[in-house]
Amino acid sequence: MQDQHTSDEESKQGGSGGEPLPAAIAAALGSRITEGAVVDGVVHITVPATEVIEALRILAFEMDEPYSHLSDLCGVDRPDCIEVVYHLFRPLSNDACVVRVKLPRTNPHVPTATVLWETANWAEREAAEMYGITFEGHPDPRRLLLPDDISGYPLRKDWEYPQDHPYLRREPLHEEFPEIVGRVRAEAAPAEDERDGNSK
Amino acid sequence: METRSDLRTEELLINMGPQHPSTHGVLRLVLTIDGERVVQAVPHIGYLHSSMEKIAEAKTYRQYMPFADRYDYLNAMGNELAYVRAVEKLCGIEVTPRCEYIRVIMAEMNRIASHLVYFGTLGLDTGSWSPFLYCFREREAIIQLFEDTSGQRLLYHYFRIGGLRNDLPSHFCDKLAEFLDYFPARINEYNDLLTNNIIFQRRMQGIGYLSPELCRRYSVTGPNIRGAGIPYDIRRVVGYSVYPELEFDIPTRPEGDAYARHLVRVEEMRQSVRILKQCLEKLPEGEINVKVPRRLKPVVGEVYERVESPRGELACYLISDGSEKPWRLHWRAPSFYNLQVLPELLKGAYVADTVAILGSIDIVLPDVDR
Amino acid sequence: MDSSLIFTIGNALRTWLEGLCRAHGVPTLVVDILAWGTGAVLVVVLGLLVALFVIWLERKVAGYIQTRLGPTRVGPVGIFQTAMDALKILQKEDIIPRGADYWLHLAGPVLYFTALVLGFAVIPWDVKATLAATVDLNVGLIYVIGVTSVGVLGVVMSGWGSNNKWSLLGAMRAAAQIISYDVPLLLALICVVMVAGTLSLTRIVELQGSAGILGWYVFKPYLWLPFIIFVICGTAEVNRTPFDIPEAESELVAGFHTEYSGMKFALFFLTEFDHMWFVGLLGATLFLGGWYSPLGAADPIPGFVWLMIKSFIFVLVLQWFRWTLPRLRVDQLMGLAWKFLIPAGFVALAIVCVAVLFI
Amino acid sequence: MDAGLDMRTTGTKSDDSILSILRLIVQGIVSIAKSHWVTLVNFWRPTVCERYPHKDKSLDYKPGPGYKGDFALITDKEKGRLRCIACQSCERACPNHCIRVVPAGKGKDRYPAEFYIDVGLCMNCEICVEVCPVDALTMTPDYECSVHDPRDLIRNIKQLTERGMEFDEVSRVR
Repeated sequence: MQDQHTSDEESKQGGSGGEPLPAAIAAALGSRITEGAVVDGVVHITVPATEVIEALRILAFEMDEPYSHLSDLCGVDRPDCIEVVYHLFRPLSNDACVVRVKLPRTNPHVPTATVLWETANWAEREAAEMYGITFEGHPDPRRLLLPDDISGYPLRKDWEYPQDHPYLRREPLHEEFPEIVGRVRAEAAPAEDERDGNSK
Repeated sequence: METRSDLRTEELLINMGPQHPSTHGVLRLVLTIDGERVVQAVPHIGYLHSSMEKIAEAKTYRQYMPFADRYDYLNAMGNELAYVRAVEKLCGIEVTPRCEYIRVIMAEMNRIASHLVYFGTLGLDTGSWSPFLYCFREREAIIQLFEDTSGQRLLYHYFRIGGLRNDLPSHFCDKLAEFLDYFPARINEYNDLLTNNIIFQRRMQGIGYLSPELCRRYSVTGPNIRGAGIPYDIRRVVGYSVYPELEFDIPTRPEGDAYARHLVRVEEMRQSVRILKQCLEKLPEGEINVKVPRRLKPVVGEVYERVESPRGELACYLISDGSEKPWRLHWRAPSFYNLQVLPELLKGAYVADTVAILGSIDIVLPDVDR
Repeated sequence: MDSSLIFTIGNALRTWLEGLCRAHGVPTLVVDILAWGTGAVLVVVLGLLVALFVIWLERKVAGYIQTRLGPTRVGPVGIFQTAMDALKILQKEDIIPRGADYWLHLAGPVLYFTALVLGFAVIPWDVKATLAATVDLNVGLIYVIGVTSVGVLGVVMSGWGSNNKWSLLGAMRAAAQIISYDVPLLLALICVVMVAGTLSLTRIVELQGSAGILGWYVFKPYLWLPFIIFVICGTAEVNRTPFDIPEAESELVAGFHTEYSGMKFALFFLTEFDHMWFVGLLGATLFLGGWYSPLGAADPIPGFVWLMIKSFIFVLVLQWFRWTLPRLRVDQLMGLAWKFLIPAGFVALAIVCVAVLFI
Repeated sequence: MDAGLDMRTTGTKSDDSILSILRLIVQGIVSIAKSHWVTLVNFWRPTVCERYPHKDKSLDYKPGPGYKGDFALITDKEKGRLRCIACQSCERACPNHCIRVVPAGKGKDRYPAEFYIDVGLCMNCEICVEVCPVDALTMTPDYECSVHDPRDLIRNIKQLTERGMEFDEVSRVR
């Protein structure tokens, strides 16, 4: 449990969140790890964007007990950065290793993991359209889920709902509903004030 | 020979879906076919995208519960299980043993129901209509029990954080035991009808070969990977809830073809029956709910909670920033990753095999698109 | 020999008309044309009515096999459901896709329907079916095969003319399938011809029926194999599950009739079910003693009724196949025809040769 | 595993010996005959369908108590008024924002002047029923609530009260 907010990070790194990394991982990845801890038996490591493929390759293929199952890949919008999170597992076991890459909010770039797992193909396409992350070297960098003409990156916290987009417009009935209610509410204006007073 | 190579026949580009009877929803496959053979298949998804992950950011942990049902509608109880376990782990809530057992009963019943739908639709895909109706007849018994318990037939919202909506209705155990008694015989019957039928066998064998290496590269999970001979089952690997206390086998088949995956699912239904029987025996008495604060504010942190859905490894990645609403919720949807391997399986298959292979990897489109 | 009332009346009518013509110096050809025309219209109407009934039966059988109810609303046990459906479908807009070949698109269902209806001409409905609906051709069997095989041209035309890739695929499949399955079907029919020594369908029936039920060809052990081949190939000829790959709704949406609506679709639909009945009629004629009752000649029930009963046994069996079996794949379908049925046909031919020589 | 699963003798590789072909034919005939037996057995089994609006099989089917059907507001029969105190907990708790309560009166006499539930938007999660502090709102086993105009799906206080007259307590699973 680390790197929630910039302010928390330093305190977490000191070890309040967990135990130190297992020796095997520390030895294998060496200086590539910028942060690392074990929380509830789950290894959390953070690596720089340039090193991530090498780190994943070592974790997945070169260790004695490799973390070769890429369970999931997703983006996370942290307050200070965009993160790409790789959830690795040892095959047939519950040993997990969570690899993170922190990227700047403007123009985030990270090399693609499709060279190691084709799993990452769609997951990266999803992360790319949802967070605006560019996965360098991705074999098929098209949109995956969203319509082609949508603007912005929906899963970023600062994304604004495009009210005028034809797919996203609210149904007329649901527009009508607040209207009816608003009219009745205006008639019973005193009670409205009452409610406001109560809820505060 | 030279003239033969000079002869060029044109490949046909053909759109399968999104309106097609057997793409299991609104999947669109762009097939390049040479005669009846598929040269290349490109799946296009997103027609059912329902922004489940964005919705989570605007809802409290309790309010999001009913949404968890909704994206994999054939496995609503299993999704609730994943979500509720993730939230409880984040909040440090321990639920009562009776609650755990009831949850497992529900999840396993839903697994049977889901596999029955799979069985029936695979029958439809291969041109056999009757299994579909028979499977829905059996499923109806399960759905009726769900309705009596949770008040809904498909999207239950039965699990609550720290417990359940209500205890089991009084007739539940008897009805379930009755169902478990006759159901295995019905499975045999449907095997006679479809699984052991020589036409079905010859159609399913040797198509859609999924090797263990391919499974690793594409993170294929669930019955698909077990059909390739790898006993990867989160119920056993993680041993969540009360599964360690229950006896069951993980059925695997070495062949890796569509038929092997089919056999694994059929056997899984039997194993679920076994689990349910044990659960009914062991079901403890007592409370079902523990006390949970009205305003649920988990500590800052994150969990990645995996459960075994009928389609494979279902995980709920939940990040909390200490407020009432999740900071980020991500579903590791099994169908999403299982579908990705489809182009590999379709290479060189017949057009007729396309639907059979698609049926045999058992996807649910809302689960793919979320 | 029993002869049903209708035919007696028909004969009487015809005699009267002929007399009338002679009296007024009109050539009797007019009577012939009139009789043929009436008969042809009667057969087409009968075919359509039976098709409606077969569709209803199919839905009912499917319903009960699948523990459903089938149609229940219109009329007792839903018997008028298909009639209402037919009325409804006639009102539907006739949609011709953009880029479709208008004439091919139009001619496809018409040819498909016509080819089948022509086949009915030689079916012997009853003894002395002298209403000219039945032509006692001396090459009846050859005529049946030749005429009904033209139907596949209609399928190919509609598949090509629809400007739809699914339709095209379905049409190609249909062509390949029907050509393949005609071969073993012919082999099976040749066996019957060898035993009977004639190609006339009426004669084949007469040869079977005179000795009662045991004279039927289906009870002759050396004709069992041809009978099985006939049933399998007959199913394939009418494009029904397990051989319904030309339309294969889970693969090709609806195959060659994907782009059809309204009347044209109704033509396809009715023809398909009529075809099923036609196979039943042919099977009853060739193997089940045609219009003869199992008791032999001394039976008061009209032969026509017996023929209907026998043909509907075939229809029910085909429906039972459909609601039980999964569909074959294209290569398996071809494999079954060329690797199993055709060799089996030759084996059957050899057996029948020996049987005809020595028994 | 069971015997059914092991019936995989017909491999995908073609084996061209006469014996194996004969075995395949026999196996095929047996399996197809078995399939037909299953459909034949099911032909005689009782049908599961009901002619729904015609209630000729199960008269007036009512789902069990606790079914999440249409909504009702419970009237306190002793006091002769709605239990609802218009606290708007349900409005705040609803994930889909499909409830609107217009309160009237002050203090102890607070009552809902209007109570709208857009059933078309509702996803039957029952959170509103659970958060109600006075158990005033309930979901009933009423499932036949289709209308011709989607606007009619917005329930108002009159409809809700009327339906609630049948209920003394919140409908729960027993």
